[in-house]
Amino acid sequence: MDFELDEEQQALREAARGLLRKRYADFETRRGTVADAPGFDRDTWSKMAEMGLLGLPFTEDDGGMGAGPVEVAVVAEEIGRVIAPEPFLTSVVLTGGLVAAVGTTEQRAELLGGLASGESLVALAHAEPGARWVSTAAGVRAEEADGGWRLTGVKEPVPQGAEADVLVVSAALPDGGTGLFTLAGDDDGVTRSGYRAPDGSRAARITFDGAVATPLGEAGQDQATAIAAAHDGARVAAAQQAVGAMQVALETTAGYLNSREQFGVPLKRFQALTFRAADLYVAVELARSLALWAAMVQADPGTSAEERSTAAARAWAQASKAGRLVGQEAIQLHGGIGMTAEYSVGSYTAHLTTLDHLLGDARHHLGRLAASVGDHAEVDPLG
Amino acid sequence: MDFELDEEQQALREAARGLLRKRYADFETRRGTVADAPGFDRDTWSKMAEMGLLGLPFTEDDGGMGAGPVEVAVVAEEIGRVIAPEPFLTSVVLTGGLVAAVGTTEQRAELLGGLASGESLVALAHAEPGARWVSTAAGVRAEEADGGWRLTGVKEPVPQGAEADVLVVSAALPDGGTGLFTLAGDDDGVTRSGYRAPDGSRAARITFDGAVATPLGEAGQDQATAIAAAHDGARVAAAQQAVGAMQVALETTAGYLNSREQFGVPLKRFQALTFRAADLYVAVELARSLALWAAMVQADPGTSAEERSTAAARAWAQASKAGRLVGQEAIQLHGGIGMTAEYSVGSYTAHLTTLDHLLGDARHHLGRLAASVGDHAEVDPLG
Amino acid sequence: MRLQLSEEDEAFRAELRTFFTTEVDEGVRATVRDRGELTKEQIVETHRTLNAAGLAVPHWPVEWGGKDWSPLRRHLWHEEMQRACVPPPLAFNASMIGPVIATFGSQEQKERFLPPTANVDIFWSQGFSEPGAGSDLASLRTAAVRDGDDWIVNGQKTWTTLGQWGDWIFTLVRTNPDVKKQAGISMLLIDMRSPGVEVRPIELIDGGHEVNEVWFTDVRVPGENLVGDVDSGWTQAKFLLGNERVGVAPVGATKRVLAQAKEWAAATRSGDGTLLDDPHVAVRIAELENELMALELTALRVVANSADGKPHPASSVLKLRGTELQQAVSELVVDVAGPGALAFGTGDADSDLPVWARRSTPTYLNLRKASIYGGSNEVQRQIIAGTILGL
Amino acid sequence: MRLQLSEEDEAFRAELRTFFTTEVDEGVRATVRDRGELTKEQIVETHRTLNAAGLAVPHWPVEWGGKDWSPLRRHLWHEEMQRACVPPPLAFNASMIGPVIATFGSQEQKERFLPPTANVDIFWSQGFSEPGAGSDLASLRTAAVRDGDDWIVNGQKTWTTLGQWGDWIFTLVRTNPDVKKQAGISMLLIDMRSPGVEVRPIELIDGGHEVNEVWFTDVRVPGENLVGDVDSGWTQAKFLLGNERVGVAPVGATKRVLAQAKEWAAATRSGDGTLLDDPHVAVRIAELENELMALELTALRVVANSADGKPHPASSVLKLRGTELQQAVSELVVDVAGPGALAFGTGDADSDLPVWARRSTPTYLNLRKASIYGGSNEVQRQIIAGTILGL
Repeated sequence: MDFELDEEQQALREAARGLLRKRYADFETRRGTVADAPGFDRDTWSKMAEMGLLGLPFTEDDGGMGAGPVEVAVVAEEIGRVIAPEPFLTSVVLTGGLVAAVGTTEQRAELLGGLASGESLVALAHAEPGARWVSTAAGVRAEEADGGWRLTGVKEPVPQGAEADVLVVSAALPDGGTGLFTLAGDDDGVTRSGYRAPDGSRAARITFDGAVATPLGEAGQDQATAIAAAHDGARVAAAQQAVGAMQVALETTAGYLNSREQFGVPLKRFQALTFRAADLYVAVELARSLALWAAMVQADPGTSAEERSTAAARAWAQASKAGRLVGQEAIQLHGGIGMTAEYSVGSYTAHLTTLDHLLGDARHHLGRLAASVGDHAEVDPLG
Repeated sequence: MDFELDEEQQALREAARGLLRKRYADFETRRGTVADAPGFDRDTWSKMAEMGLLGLPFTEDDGGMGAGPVEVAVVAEEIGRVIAPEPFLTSVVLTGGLVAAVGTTEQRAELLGGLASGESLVALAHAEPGARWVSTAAGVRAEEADGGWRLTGVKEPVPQGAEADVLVVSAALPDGGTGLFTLAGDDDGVTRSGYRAPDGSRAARITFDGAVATPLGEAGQDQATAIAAAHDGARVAAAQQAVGAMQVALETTAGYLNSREQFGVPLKRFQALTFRAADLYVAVELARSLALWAAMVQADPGTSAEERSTAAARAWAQASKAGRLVGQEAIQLHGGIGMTAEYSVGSYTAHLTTLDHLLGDARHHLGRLAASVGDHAEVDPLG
Repeated sequence: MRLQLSEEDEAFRAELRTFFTTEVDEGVRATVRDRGELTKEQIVETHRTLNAAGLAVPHWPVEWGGKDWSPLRRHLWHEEMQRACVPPPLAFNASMIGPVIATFGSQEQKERFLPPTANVDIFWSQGFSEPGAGSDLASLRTAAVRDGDDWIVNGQKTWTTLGQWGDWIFTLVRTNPDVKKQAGISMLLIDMRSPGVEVRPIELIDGGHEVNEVWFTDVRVPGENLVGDVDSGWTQAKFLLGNERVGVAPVGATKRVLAQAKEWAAATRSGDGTLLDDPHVAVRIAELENELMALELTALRVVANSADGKPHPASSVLKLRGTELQQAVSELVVDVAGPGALAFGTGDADSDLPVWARRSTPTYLNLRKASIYGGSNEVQRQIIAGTILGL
Repeated sequence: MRLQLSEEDEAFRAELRTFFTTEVDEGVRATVRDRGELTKEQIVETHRTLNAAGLAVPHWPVEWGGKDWSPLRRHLWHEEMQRACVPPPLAFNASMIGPVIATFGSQEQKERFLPPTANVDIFWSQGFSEPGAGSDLASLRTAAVRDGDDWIVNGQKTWTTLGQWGDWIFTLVRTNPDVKKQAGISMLLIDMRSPGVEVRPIELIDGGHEVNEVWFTDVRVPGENLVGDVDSGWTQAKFLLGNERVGVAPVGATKRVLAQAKEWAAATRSGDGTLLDDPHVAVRIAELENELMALELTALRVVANSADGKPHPASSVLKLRGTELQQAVSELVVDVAGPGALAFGTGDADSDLPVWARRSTPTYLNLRKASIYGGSNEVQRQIIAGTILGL
């Protein structure tokens, strides 16, 4: 049992932190970046590609760096610290993770290669209006026609959907099950309507009107399990990203309490405020512990698919709950300034809120865990 | 809409307060009183009878005062303020209420007359090991034999069960349904084992071994609805009793913070403590509002049985939740002294905990309310 | 104690209910129902509809349009408005400066200002808060210096809600820097078209523009625009803020949103049924309903007992708990929206997600302000601990 | 980062698990499992069983019976004990005065006291807290005045846990009233059979007698019983209290009780199924399990990073959150017991309710102390805010 990063991982952290801090140390830069589509900085994205971050979890054969969930978590935490709007989580971890899991050799080389080099943005069009964090598709249907496949229906919200070069789309298969398909974002029969998500990142409604698409991996295969696993992988990274954001929101709040006065008294003399800051610290540390552990579970070749899935639910449930608390309290402890778009802390809250609803909130995942609570006596993190 | 007590009700409050304060103003008196069986003061019980409190809700024909739920609530609050151990809630409100609802004219005259005069203590033997606040009986069964009825099985915990002169017992009827029976506490076939409840009041296991009993009201009748209604009536009184206890626990806590020092600073300078006291005040006021309202609903002849039941669940759920918060925080805000039996506040916590599990906790009753949450749009206390 | 409304109050309520649901523009009410943003015109027109029926300023002196209602009737009026999705009369006019002028103003000021204030012929803004002062209002630094009969004002106000639409602004200014901070403050009414007044928008985290900074640079204000005596402004401010707290628990609106949330949950698939069938969602709603009912009854206790003019000690509970529940219900709505809560800034973009889901996150983020503005919940706890518990 | 234990640590854990579940008296373990009260004999005998196997004082210097384990191994030892329902070695001896004497005591004191302390041939009590001082330990007033080579002690201590069984008591006494309060304190070891020592029971709200007042009236204490230098007692106290916080999160025991609570819920009828089928109960348990796991992992992070002797900043979380969760689980158990929680003081009375249900309320009430004693949770928040967040 060891929670320390090795030297390579520490170097990765320093490199990612350096790149992201250089870009976003001035919060006004982030605010400007998310003001207009695509909601992130293409130059920073390219530099992330150069640093190998966009291919981090993929095999070298697929054009990646061959790193694992712990390295992904390291980068995610740095993303969270500056709430960088670059779509590392949704494009690289979630969509890339799914392609790596089910794509053919050629598809992996092409899609992951393009993603890793920063040349091609991929997005997963999976969520459907009215559906709640399920791993199946119903609103978009796939039909075989003329020896190929056509997709019809609506996906929404699709993170970075309007900007993506390549879409990975889940769709109900004619004989049941949920298949995965890929097509270009500007293909015929694809209509995209993009907008701003709460944290300034972008999402979209995408309408498919008989759009021609290529099966990802083996045609006709039910990929619901792979979709669920990819989301669980994203949850572990998201938990670490949330921890990074919470950590800085807490530091910002502590700094504010330390430097400001009210009624002629430094805010840090108001014990009712400092005790709440202490409770935030507790929440962040507990979330951090589960997030680190879940990354280790994902990285350990000896764990089962079910263990990895449960670990993801655990880590994300804790991060979701902590993120809500930290997001709400960080604003309240600041007062009015925390409500403004100009000051950073409210945007951290907005980002934590966005993550929460992207991947299912704490209540959703605790419900998942509750279903199996009778199957074990104690929970032992050491196995 | 009017929340004010009329002059008679105010006089009742003053009288009850005077009597109870005289007895229990010195907390050591209460501590001594609950140290041994029967856990309350027979002399105070007699004085309550003289004042008419023990017959308060019963008709004059039944030997009572003909008052209603609001008057009962007034007395219950005073009981709660000094956490008087006299079994007003369980004997008068709960057991007496049930007898008043289903007893024959003769039974009402006898049982309620004896209760009102203080000569005869009645107890309701309804709870059964393993059952959770249900209105039916299963563990004690009634059988007809020799033109009479015999009871067999175990009731536990029975409040004041070992001390009661008369027991009202619920039992499964041969043809289904739950009947009510009455017999003397020292009848043949009745074995009682009494002990102390958390607040110093008394409870008991009662074993019935073919004990001869008389049907309360019409023989063979399913009385589950009446049992539920009597418990709901007790919940409304208990809510007000809890409010009285919470109010004094809060005042005691505020007084402690006001008078003590730590690290050379008055405790009331620690904002983290005073803000928590403020939150307790909020909780108590909200619980008080619902408790008063529920008493009015019970007292209003225009309300339906279902409305009265829902009102009881609402009032008690709120009081239960508030009682837990106030009980826990009152000790914590005191520190070590709050843990001792010699100092009052911890006994208030013990009493609130006892009430909570006597009548079903907040979670139980919120579950009840949740089942019908889709049946209405808004909840309107004004009807 | 009596549960029911009197017959007269019952009839009063029914009359209001009819008025609000038939006489107020349906488009305005639909916007409120969908949690949309009202335009200036919608706010003004609704206010004028109410004023024409004598329902905009019932709590003012009868002489200036008031109704001399019992506190209970004022409560019913306020609740029924919220229930019917009617935006309440513009607070800056009806609840804030109007009563101040009616109480502290000169006869000239009353005649000049009260009728256009009642009818929003003047759209008032509030100029109290300043940057860095937070809840410590009295530390304000915007200064007014005498120049003949006039005052020259310099300084900066902030958190001026809807200041972009304001015609006039009522301000607290420092007229005497040499005395205890509360003692050197005056209240000035300033025409926002005066030279030297500049309104700058503040973008909030919900992406909206509802608050502003207001800058004063050598703004000349006639002496006749001072309300009450020089250096007596703190008295007017306390009066105004005291009024602000009455009816500050938005119980009616929160109840309405909670009822809507049930409809939305019932229309959302989850597992084999709807989200309303999910026991966790149902209990969460049941608990919120109970808390709201307890708060509403507490509000009724407060109004029932404030007939003699003294505020009931429990009134401080209303702002604190009212905003907590308002926020809790907004959080519930985001959770009901689920993934749909990501559709935040859809604006004119096409979306298949319902409007309420798209408005859920902006509303949730916007309502974080509820526990900060108008006396933060920390200030409310301080009041309860200090005034009621003696701590 | 590495998830698994090393093979050596895995073997170490397995060995301990076997020892605790086979070598410790089953009656003692059953009492702990049923949440009953241990007798003095049970505590002493278990401690001696552990000491005989070298498992009572592993964290002492090797010279005095210590094992030089890694922090991780000490953690595993502590968790496995709790998991197996083995009462840990008597804290007053093993965690408190033993390490103090080993660090600050003279060679004579070490030889005289450490072996009987390790084996509970001396049953130690703690004499730190005083009435009215609360968390402000340094304001203590019990005075020791020199009389030749001896000290004459007068004053009163309180909250002395298990003082009724104590042979000796380690005390903090004021030896210099004329300096800053922390600077005038010394640590004295006092034989409780000395004339003038009186132990008076304090009844707690759970009905039990586990704490005491200890009165000192002209108690004569030989000068050789002073630990360290005169007036250096605050140093020893801080050292002792710092040790107290290590391993203070009773994660293992709380996990065990939670696992038991599931069994009890599964054995309780509710509606058509058992209480464990109730979705609200299941989610509450799932949430507690997750919180406990997060805490356990945090404890592991702390031990993993304290190898160099420096305490990890997150260690202050352990006491705070550990006691909160301990209390939350005890509350869950009372709720599972439901009406059965009324059977409180059954003692020898007949009862058809299971023992765990009858013990549920006393345990719940007793554990209110967990967030008060040993550095209240308010003190812990103060430490986090001050030391970690710089507030």
